Amino acid sequence: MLLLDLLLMLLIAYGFGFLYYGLYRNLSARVHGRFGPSLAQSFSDSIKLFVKEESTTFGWMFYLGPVIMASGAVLNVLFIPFLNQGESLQGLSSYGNLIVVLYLMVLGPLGNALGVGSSGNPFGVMGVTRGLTRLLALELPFYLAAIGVMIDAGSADFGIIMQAQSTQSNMFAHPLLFAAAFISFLGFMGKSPFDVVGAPQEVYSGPATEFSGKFLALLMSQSAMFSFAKLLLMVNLFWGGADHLGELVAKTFVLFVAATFIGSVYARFSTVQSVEFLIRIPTLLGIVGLALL
Amino acid sequence: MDEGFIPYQQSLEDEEQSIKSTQSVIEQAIAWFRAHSMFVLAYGTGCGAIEMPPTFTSRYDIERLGVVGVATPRQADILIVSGYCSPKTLKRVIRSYEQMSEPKYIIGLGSCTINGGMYWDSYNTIKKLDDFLPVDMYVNGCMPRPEALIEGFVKLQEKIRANSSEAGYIQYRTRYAHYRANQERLFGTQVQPRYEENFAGMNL
Amino acid sequence: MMSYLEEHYELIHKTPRLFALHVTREQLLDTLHQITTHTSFDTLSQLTCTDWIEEERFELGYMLTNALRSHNLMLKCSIARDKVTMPSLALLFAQAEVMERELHEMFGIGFEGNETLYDFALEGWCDIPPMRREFDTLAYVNAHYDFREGREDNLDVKEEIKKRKAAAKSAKETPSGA
Amino acid sequence: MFHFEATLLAHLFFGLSLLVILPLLRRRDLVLHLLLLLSLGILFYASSLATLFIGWEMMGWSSYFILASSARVATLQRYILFNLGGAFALLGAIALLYGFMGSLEYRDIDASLLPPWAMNAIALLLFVAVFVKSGIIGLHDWVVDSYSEATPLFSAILSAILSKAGIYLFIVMFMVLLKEGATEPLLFEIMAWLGVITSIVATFKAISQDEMRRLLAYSSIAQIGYIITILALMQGFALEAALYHTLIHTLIKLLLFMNIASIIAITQKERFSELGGMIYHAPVLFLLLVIGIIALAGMPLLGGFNSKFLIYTALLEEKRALLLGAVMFSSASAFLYCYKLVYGIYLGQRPQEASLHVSPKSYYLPQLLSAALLVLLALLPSLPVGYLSVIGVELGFAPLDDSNLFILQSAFGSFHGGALMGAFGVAFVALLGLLQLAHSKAKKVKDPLDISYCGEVPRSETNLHFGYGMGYELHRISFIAPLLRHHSRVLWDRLSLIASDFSALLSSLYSLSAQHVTLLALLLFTLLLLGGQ
Amino acid sequence: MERKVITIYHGPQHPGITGNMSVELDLMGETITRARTHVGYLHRGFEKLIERRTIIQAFTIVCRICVPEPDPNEANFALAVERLAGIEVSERASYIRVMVLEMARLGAQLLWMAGQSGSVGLGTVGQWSIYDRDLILDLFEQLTGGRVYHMYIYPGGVRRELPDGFLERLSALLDYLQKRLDAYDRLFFDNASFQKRAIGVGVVRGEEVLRRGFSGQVLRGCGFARDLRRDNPYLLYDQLEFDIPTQSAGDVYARALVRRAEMRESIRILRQVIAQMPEEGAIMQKLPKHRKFTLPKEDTYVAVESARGEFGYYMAGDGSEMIRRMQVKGPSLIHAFSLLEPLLVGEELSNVALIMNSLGICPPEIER
Repeated sequence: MLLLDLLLMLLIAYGFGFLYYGLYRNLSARVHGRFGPSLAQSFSDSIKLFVKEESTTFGWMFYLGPVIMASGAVLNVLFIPFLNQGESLQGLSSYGNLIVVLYLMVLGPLGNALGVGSSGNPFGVMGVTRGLTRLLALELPFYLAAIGVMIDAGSADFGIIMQAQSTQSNMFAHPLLFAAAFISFLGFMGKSPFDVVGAPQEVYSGPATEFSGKFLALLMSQSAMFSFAKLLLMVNLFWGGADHLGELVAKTFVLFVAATFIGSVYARFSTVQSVEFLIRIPTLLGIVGLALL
Repeated sequence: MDEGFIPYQQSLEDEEQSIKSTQSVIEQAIAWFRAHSMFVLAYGTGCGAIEMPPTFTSRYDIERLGVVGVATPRQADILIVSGYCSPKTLKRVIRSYEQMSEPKYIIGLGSCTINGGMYWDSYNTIKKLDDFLPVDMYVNGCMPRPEALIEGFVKLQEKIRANSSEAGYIQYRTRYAHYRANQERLFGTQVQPRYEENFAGMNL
Repeated sequence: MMSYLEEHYELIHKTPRLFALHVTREQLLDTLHQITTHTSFDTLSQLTCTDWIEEERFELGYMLTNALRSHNLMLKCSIARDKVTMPSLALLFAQAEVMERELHEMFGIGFEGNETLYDFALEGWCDIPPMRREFDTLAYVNAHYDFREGREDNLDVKEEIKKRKAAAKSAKETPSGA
Repeated sequence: MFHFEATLLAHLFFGLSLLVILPLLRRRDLVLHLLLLLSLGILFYASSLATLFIGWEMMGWSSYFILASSARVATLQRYILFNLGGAFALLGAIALLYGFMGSLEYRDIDASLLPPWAMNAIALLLFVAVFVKSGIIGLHDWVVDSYSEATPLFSAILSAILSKAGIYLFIVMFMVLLKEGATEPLLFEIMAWLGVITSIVATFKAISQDEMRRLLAYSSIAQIGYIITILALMQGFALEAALYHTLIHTLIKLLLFMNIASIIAITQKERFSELGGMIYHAPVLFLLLVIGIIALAGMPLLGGFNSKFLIYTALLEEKRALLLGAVMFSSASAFLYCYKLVYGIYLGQRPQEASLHVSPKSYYLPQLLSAALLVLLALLPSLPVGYLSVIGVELGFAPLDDSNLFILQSAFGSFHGGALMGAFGVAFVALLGLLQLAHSKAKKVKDPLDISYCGEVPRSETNLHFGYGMGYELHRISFIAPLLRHHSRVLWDRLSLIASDFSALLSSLYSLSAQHVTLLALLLFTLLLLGGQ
Repeated sequence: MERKVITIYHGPQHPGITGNMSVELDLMGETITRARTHVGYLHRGFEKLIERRTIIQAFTIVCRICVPEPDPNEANFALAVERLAGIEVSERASYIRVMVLEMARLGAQLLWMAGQSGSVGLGTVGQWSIYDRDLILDLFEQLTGGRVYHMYIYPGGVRRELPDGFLERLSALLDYLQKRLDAYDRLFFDNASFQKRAIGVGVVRGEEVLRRGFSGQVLRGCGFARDLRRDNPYLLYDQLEFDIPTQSAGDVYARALVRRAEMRESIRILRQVIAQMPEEGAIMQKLPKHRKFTLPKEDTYVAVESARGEFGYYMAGDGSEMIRRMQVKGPSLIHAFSLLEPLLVGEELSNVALIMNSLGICPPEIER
């Protein structure tokens, strides 16, 4: 039963991940004043990459990098409950908690970074370095917000955190913490202005520079699932989770659309600028939010 | 389709129907996905690069066909050689092409890739791209309009769905000696690393 | 500004805003120095070279312009085609470095004192410098590149014109005959 | 001698310090190492302050002599000066205690009798001793220098074991002997923040290092910073978190330093800018290092996460939100140096002239052992909790729950190590299988220079190794750049200048004329007389 | 061996490069310690080809020297030939030329905007501005038959009469663009994130800049109001009213603001052209027959202000129907070497594309 539940969760994350990715391309195309590709375009892309006839590798670590990355994303999906009640779609959330998930979010990228590094391509490593440098500032506001939420709920357990919001969601109870977390969340989603990691005009393609064929397909699939996991995390922490699948879709969709639109009207900050910005404004918001707790 | 430079394409189109019937369902599905998701490495070798932005942006919006620009050759399926190639550029183009993963296709954009075009008597541009690289689709004109480029993509889609054994990358593999000889003749001592040597073909 | 030039040099007025004067290779640096200090022509904007093969000389043109960008003065300096070195202006004008590098590659002119005379646009070129008149680009093309054979319906333009004229003539003749 | 209520604690620390015999693998300075082991035994099992001090001093001196074989004179001086300073502070604290208690025996000490000012003074002196030994920022110079100049094996000992002596001292003093003392809470508050500031600053300094062992030295300082922070909470679960982290940190640092020792043995190089691309030459070492850095980064799936989790939940339980935020910030920044370590050595481009030697096989044993333990701890995170809990009970704290070895419990939630490992394992295998079954064939690039390089072809002498540059951009970030400068080095240099000026002044006493000496003596005598009355 | 500095190439096959060229960068971290420009990927030997062509043959290829803005080449070519051959151009033809040049300038600025915004990852601006540029290209197509290459400004005048209602359509387009420019202000020029990226980056300043031969927005961005249309007027620019916008900061943002103002000035000039253009008049002088169209043995130099700076032609005739020597000097030659190389040192890698776009470096005119 649990196994079926887990598979269902993965399926939902995969499906909605790609749907949202398609939506993202479509919505930003509308902002650009054009039609954009079909909703399933990203899915077609990933299938096409899976069936490329060859994929270049630089050795076993390069091969394993995307696998670790994707495993990290799978774990993320499994350890975040989809719903705030009932037995189904809870996944392995009872075996972990928020702190575990916060760390799991970094596991995949670090694993992939090993693969990137083994290719010997300087652009890839520069992308990774940018990512890790940005990360140190990106996580701080998010951590502060998560700490506030945990202290407020008295637990790091997702179930309890969501229950604590049954009367008032954290977004309204702690608006400053939400603001801090939301700005970080934009960065986690790789949206402008915090999209410095794979900036094609600067570091070619960043960490993805050398990945081709099935590796790229795996990376694409995991990033779709991963972004769904991030949406879930935000919904669970600040919007009280969802009672049923419909509500979940609605909430994640709103969050996603907000991130997309914000992303399409900002220029990219350089690494230094993003770090400085994130340390100043959202971190201050987070600290004040914690002080008001 | 009676105009322009198309004999090679025409011959392919004739074969298309017969090939299609021999494909299995899975092969057809794979070919469909390949045809509807094309990652393009737009190498701005020459003037053709100027019509690329309109093609990819809101006026002509080629993303409707599933065509997306990517940054690195590793991720790309289609290489657009947009215009005349000097030998210096051609080396980089060949390098980029060899780094792409199969199946890979080349679109030669502009008359210069076909026969040297305006620069037929220039000492520093090549006259025939398909001597050095297997071109799957030529789009002629100087400049080819975005519509022509889109037409080229549509034709290429048909060609990809036909899954022909005449496809450029197969040609390049099987007739590598021929292409390599042409490249060496042009580049003299300053040759690129050998494609065959770079890929030992080891399966992990 | 003009008066100084008029006094000291044989100034050629090409247009109201474009002047030229001839200098020898030896005078060049000195003249440039004088002009840049005494007049407002203090910017090198272009370095040209024309190959007068029948007169066995290259004519180098140092295009100077003033800070207002309103007037241009060209210093022309002829050098023998076989003895092809010039003093470099890289110390006088930073931008001269790359211009000289280009002329070095295109004409094979050496510039004494310029350290950057390596490949500019061409990579590993070992033929005659291409902008010299004796370099025949068509011959080079024929030797190094293959042309695509024309289409089957490709028509020789001259033949076709002749044919059409003949056809028109005969058409003119036929109705008169009929 | 064993009449002491914290025997289990001593067992734990002495058990760890048995690793001192590591260098027996290389049979170098055998006697000194045994002496060091002896001194640690004396220190940990002491039952009187006098024995404790003797152990403390012996430890300092024996490690000084071991260090003397490889380090520069300046480093040695720095080492001995800082350690002497710490020892004097300890001596001062002991003397004060003796003054009030009249005995040096542990059992005679009753901290509740101490007046607050004395207690605070003792606490301050002890803090100095602890901070010097753990290299709190400002007092850390000797740590970095000595770690990087010791023999590779001794660096491992320094980091894995000797750095823990300060922690032991703190626990014994504040949680056992002076538990009843009325120490000003503000002192502990300051200590907590000092710990976390240390860890943040040391983390950034670690990122900007080019030398492997300096990076790890700063990393050690940062990790011990967490321990100091968490100990300052003076709570049972905090103690257990700290002990757990001590344990894990010992394992990790042993693994990492031994790994680096192997690399140094193979390449004779110590800098990231000179290393690179070792992965295909030494894949086993690479995997071991990866286990080490994943644990060091505190990722789930390896033991490092367990202690981090305990630290975080302990801080959460105390509602120390900002402190926790700072700890997590430092911990997130650590990813960068973790990656730099593995990239700089094993990934990226191989240097051109690489003459490689063979690594001593014996170096693998401790690495394999620690790696295995780290994996085991990840699977069974509650394994040491029982023991740590007993220590906690011994020191008068509430026991922890270790009913299920797979689950690490805390007041703020729990996690199941087996489930994490299992889920990851299944996902990993499934995805790997998927990748293997994919239609697409993996083609290995034969020439390592066949990289996407904007269409250009890198030459074999082109440097593509980003080992030095990684983290260089931190210098541009306005609030990190000041942290990377050598403030403390400047401070101590200036102090030493002042000291030498002062001693020059004193030395002039000897060259004074007879009248002046008489005059001074008279003055002193008068002062003494006045003071006596 | 110490390996602190890594070497990477920024181009030729790189999304952050302006055209087919490359910059070899030595990086310490992401800080550039040395930059070297490499060109030649686009060398076609134009000057050689023109030596083998008659004037009408050469006319068809000169526009191809610069792709984003081909018309200054045609204008230069025509002006030089006219000066050497002593041809006067009618007023109406001159107005049409000015119109074409300003439309081309507007198009080039819109294209620049796409590049500049793309270099900071603000793709939306590029999507919009390329669309708007396409509307200009549509008008060009009506006028000349070509979208990109127009081959329209021929020695002696222009090649074709204006189509019916062209000026009305142009005027309507200008109204539309005027509105769009406000939208670009909001999304791009006044966007705080772009300002943050652009202010203080790639600073060119000091009296020295005049001597080093810079032109265009580089000069105007650091306070020197130099514009050949005003300083050394050609065509009818001395009869038209327009301002030369300047900024003093000399950084990327200053150059962007200069371009923003220039787009408005172009619209202003175009409106004047529409209003003042004579209704009637010849557009083409009578020229000698193709094979008889010879140039005397003389030389001259003409220059026009392109969207990126001074674009000059040196032309020498030798009495035959071929041109003896035509040497092209685009603004990018100096900007890409003696300006860009030192300017990049000390900058971050992220700013390379930003600075290159801001200097408007266009490789085809560097190497021809």
